[in-house]
Amino acid sequence: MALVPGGAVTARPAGAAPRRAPEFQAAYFIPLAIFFLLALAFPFLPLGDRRDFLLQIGFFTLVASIMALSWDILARSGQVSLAHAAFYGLGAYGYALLLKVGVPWGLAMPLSTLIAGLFGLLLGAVTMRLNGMYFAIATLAFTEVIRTVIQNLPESVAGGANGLLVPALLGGNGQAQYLFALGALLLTVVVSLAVRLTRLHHAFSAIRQGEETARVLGVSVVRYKLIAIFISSVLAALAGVLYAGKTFFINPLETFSIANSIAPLTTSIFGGLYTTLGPVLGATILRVAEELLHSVVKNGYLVVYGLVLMLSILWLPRGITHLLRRGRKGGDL
Amino acid sequence: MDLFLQTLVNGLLQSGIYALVAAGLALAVGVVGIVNFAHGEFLMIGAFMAWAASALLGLDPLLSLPFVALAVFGVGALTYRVSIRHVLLAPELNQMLLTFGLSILLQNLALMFLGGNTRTVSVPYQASSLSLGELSIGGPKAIAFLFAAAILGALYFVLYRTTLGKQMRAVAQNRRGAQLIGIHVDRVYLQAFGVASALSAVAGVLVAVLLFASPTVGLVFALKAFAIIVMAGLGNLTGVLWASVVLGLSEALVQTYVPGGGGWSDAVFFLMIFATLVWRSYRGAR
Amino acid sequence: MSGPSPDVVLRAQGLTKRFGGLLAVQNVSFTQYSGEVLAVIGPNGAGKTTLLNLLSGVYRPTSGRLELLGQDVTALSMEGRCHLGLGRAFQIVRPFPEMTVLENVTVGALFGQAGTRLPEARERAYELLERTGLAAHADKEAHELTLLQDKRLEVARALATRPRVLLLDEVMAGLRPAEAQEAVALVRSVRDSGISVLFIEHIMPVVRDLADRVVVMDQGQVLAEGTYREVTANPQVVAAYLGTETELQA
Amino acid sequence: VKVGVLLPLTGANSVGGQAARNGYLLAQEEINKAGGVLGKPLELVFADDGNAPAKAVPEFVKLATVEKVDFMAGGLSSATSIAVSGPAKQYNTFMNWIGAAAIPVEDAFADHKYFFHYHPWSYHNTEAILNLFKFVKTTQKVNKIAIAYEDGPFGSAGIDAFVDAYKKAGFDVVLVEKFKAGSANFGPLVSKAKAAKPDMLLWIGFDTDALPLATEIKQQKLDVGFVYGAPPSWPVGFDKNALSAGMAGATMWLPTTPNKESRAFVAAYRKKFGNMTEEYFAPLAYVSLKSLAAAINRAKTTDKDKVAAELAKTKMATPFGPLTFKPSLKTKYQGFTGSNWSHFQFQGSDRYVVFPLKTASKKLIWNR
Amino acid sequence: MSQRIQGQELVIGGLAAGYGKVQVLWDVSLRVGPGEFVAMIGANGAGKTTTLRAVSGVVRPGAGRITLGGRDITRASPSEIVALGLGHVPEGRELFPHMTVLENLELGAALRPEARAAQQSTLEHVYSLFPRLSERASQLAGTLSGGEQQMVAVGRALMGRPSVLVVDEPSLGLSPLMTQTVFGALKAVNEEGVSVLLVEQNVGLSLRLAARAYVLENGQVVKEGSGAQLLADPAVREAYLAL
Ligand SMILES: Nc1ncnc2c1ncn2[C@@H]1O[C@H](COP(=O)(O)OP(=O)(O)OP(=O)(O)O)[C@@H](O)[C@H]1O
Ligand SMILES: Nc1ncnc2c1ncn2[C@@H]1O[C@H](COP(=O)(O)OP(=O)(O)OP(=O)(O)O)[C@@H](O)[C@H]1O
Ligand SMILES: CC(C)C[C@H](N)C(=O)O
Ligand SMILES: [Mg+2]
Ligand SMILES: [Mg+2]
Repeated sequence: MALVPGGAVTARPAGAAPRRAPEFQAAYFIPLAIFFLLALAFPFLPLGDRRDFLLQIGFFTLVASIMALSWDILARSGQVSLAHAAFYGLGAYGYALLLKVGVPWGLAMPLSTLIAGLFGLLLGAVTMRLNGMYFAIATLAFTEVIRTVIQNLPESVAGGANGLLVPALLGGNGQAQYLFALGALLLTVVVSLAVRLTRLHHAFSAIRQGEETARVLGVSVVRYKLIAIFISSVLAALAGVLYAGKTFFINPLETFSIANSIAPLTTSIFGGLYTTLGPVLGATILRVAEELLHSVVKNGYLVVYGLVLMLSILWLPRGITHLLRRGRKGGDL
Repeated sequence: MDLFLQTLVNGLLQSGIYALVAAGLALAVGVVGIVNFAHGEFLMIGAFMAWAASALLGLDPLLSLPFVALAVFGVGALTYRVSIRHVLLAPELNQMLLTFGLSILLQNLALMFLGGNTRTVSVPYQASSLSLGELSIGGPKAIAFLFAAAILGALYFVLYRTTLGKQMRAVAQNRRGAQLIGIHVDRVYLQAFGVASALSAVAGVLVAVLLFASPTVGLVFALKAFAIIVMAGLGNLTGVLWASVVLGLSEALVQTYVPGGGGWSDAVFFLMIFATLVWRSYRGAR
Repeated sequence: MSGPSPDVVLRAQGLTKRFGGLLAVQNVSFTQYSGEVLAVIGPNGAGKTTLLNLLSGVYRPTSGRLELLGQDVTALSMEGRCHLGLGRAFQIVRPFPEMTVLENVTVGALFGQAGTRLPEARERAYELLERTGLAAHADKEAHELTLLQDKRLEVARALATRPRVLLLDEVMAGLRPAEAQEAVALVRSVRDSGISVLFIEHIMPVVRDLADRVVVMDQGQVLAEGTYREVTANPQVVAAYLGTETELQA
Repeated sequence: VKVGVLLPLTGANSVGGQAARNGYLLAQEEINKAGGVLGKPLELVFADDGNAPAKAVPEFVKLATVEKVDFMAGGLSSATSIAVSGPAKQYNTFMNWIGAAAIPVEDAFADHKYFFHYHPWSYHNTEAILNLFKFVKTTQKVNKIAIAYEDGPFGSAGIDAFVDAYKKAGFDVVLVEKFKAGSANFGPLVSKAKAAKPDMLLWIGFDTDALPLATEIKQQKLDVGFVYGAPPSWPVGFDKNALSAGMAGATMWLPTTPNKESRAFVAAYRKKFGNMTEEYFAPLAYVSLKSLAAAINRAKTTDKDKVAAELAKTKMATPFGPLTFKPSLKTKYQGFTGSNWSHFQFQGSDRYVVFPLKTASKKLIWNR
Repeated sequence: MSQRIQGQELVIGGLAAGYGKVQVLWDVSLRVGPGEFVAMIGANGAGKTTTLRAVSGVVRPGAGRITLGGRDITRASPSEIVALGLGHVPEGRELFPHMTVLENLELGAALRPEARAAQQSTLEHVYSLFPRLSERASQLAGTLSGGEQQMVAVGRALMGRPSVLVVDEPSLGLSPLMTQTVFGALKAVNEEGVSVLLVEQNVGLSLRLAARAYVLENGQVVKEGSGAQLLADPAVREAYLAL
């Protein structure tokens, strides 16, 4: 074996054919493809009386999926964020304020997500050296500070505690809104897959599983952490924009609520961490479960919901998607 | 001058509540390493028990305190047995989801059976205070402060000076190592979690006296308590008191001296925490 | 790469590291030449690992200066040193536990040198697994490995970064003699490919077989320096480190 | 005939929401006993908005499109009310609304053809409270007032206009200060108030704030003639707590309200639920559904325009006094206004109406 | 360590064990007589560590029987087994990283009343074996050098005053001099009456030290004999001693 580690690649011995990269096994794409086909077909099904309502639920489910997936992308780099409510809120507020000063919505949308992205970069740069719980609490604090600032600015600036009215997205057409959100989720999924299939995946995973070791192996931790938080905050802001355009109305308490930070976290864990399918599936299942419970149990449905969360983590500690990937390792999408 | 001194007193008294709520959490999360999102709900249970004892049996909450603590120790132990135990080895995130589910469950159970109403306890000493000239030191809050200091001191003593406490720390730092030297790991976890729950109930009893009992009373403080123990540094018990005092004082100063300061108190609270964490991360750099 | 003396790959001048009241490394200077295999030995707690941490940038020195391949790297980050050509395997193994073995090594190949593409890196990682005898475990998740396999993984991953200088911290501890011999052969082949190796080891036969030169540390300082023969004959070294019954090590 | 009812049955404001629910149920029972509407039983479909806009919107849409309710009732917080203004316009929903006082809600529904608002708007509230304070000002010959309000939408909505009104009325507003609802941290606020030496203190917050604030006032011996609170509801059993003594507040109704309709309502409520509520949202809901049912019966159809026309003509005796609809500043159909508020004070271990004088059952106690 | 310790007998019969679905031990039988010094050697991954873990109760045996001083401990919990007199120097040290050296050592004695009674004298004994530890008594164990940590691991097990001591690769990461010290300490402990089961990759040294030894391969005992016999065995020399 006279391989020259620094030199050219020599021919590989017979019998050790390079195995296909796990990423490109079609099996991983199938569930995602099925999900999108079903989601796309959904508004065209004969939904009958419940159509508007179901489209609403569908819309918020898509928003929840985007949030969860965006959170997961950041989590892959080891940063457990509680700042997602802030990104979400910054997206929503940025959008509403830009519209208010007359920016057309097609421009306001990308602009507001970019603004949130800049905040994300700023936050990421400052919290670079924080890990685990310390990072989580720092990002929580960031959210609270941003919320309080918006709430206490003069009402003429950002509506103060009362909030802002937002013109309806796409003229309030439920089906168009749904499809638009589906497009946004598709974009998010594509970004997530791109992260998974490129060097970003290796960088993020290495940082998550051993930051110092990653550095010694040449991973530019600063750069990749910032990339992660930028991508994540932009996508979370996109979810916020959709939310604002759908509810007509945003206020600081609601939009920056800690619940908006915790939901993507629990959803991703429930669905399956560090995957693309997991957060999407998790959001879908949890939202649907919540609605069903709500209509079946009525009073106290949240008791059951809490129980479901507890049981899920006891029985499926690695999330729903783990059911789909029994026996496979490493190549999870 | 009077206003300034009173402001300092106000800040100190408020910090007592913070420290009290954070104490149990500091044990569970900081020392034993169980991330418990349902801490506030144990507090809520304690508050309701104190309220019930007072409203139904006419028992002074401070007298019911030992019973409430004991009962909630039981609730904590049971919770550990049926749920926490199974995620001890799992990543922290799994513990978060589990205890988050638990918190939703408990909160809504309370809502279902007790309703969303705010309930208050009446005790004769509720508005008692010590007056030093123009200064006034609120009685129940001072009691809470003393409790917090005493609990943290006792926790420190137990964890660093007694065998049981050392076992708790050992179990948290290396489970297998602890097993190998004969520590009954499961029992130690159960005791630690039970004690942490009981401490949250102690806080709950005092909160019922000071404020109110309601299904969401835990939310008010649990989040801040989490932030405090992290600011103190996980596992640092004396830091909990300091962090609480610093935060309580800064809130009070801002509320008093900044126009519209009441609206900014949360911002100050969390800004201090943010700055401390960030600053520490850079100072600690090698 | 054409510093003042191109033959020198590593030059430490007066490196010092203080932990509170403890001087773990104290005024250590040494030079490593290109293609050389340098051993660092010394009693437990002498400061060897700390020295390696200074070399790889895990710690900043309290004082002193470090040159890597002709460049002053005293203030350079870990990843910067890696990109310059410094590789390292840790004493206390640190695999990325949830990645497969192959992915672990791919990380090194991908980021060790700028501009490496993913398929290329994977390819290279696989070769290194074969070279280090881990190919059969390529798809295992790293936490499933035994301690020994973990150590191999450490080496494979460090090699994947295409280092010009490789730092190894007790990678042979715990090996059976036959396995240690394989490892020695591996290090030799690494050396033969033009990589300078600096290693820490307590297994004296390995030091004897591999080291061109030995630096002996004690209490944070350099106690002796020379060939294996020279240092093992040094009575100070015997007293501080080897003890009398060296033959027991056979 | 289906009526959708959107209320906060969980979360903040659920106290009022639950009370309103009972009010609706009671009204429904009575309506159906009396033959229902258009000869058929009236159906109610409840939905929980969780006091959150993001929950309220889908629930509203569900009621409107799935349940296909003919009329929408309920509403409590302003935030959720604004949020549902979007779908309400989209589906042109008939809104029989009992909640929301904030001005932005009025703006949001300004051009809605079928928006019937029973609850007074916040400027009505301002005017009502101001009247009491003017009365105190003249009787006690004091004019320094401190105002504290919670920093959320409830306390902050229209606070500037509120303060201005006091200034215009000749009050010396010595302190205007925000506080964080539920924080229980009133030490600094009271110290600050003490330094400002007001004669009266007015706070706008939630039930959770009542006791901590009262405690702090007592402890720091804040020397004010009386303290007035404007929370949406009061803590259970607060009247039995000695610290409540002297605190005043507003309500549209109390179980002790002496008029005939109120007594009848109390009797019916007690019979149906076995207990009594002090929340005015119970009779408010009751009244609103009764008036709606009557209007439908008069219109003899569920056609929105016709029902609206009939409802607009409502003249009905209620526990709050007579109900008629008049235009408000922006909307077309406003039910109750400032004159429907009365002010009570905790005295002994109960609360008694002290103002307006013609309905007062006790005299206002001035604590100086 | 003042008074003699009554070493106990450790017997393992037909032991099978593994991790999850992976079976590691198939049929391990061995015996350590009271006060005897027995070594176990074997390739990496042969199952030596797993065997010791089964003895401690950390790994649950699938089949077989383990007795300590005649009492069946096959299904006993680790804490019960420690109470019966077992001490374990684990592979990987398993220290409490955020506790001081002294706290680590003290905890070694904390769970056995008889050890707690003798804590001070045992501590002095450990310090005399490893003077470095007394210098570093208040340093956090996690910041110690690799070798120093190994000393703590050995010291902690000794603090429990075990009657049976199982030791997993104690020389790992130790300097030659320190290796001699540790082995000397094990010898001394054994001479005081403690039964010792030693797993060690430094086969020459351990076979010289042990009265008897077992060779483990692929989860099975394939050879046993006196230390001298095995040292002379060509197959053993070939596999474990060459270099
Ligand atoms: N972070 C730290 N804080 C305090 N002391 C430390 C720290 N790291 C190392 N030390 C001390 O510095 C000394 C040198 O440690 P180092 O790990 O470099 O030794 P070593 O030569 O590698 O020993 P070994 O051969 O046992 O691995 C030791 O006494 C150790 O306890
Ligand atoms: N925690 C674990 N989970 C799964 N497999 C394990 C675990 N620990 C060990 N194994 C497997 O069990 C087998 C035996 O391991 P063991 O550690 O008992 O061997 P050993 O003889 O002590 O080896 P070494 O000399 O390397 O310490 C190995 O193949 C290993 O991969
Ligand atoms: C009294 C209630 C109608 C007030 C309501 N919570 C609002 O926000 O306007
Ligand atoms: Mg070392
Ligand atoms: Mg082993």
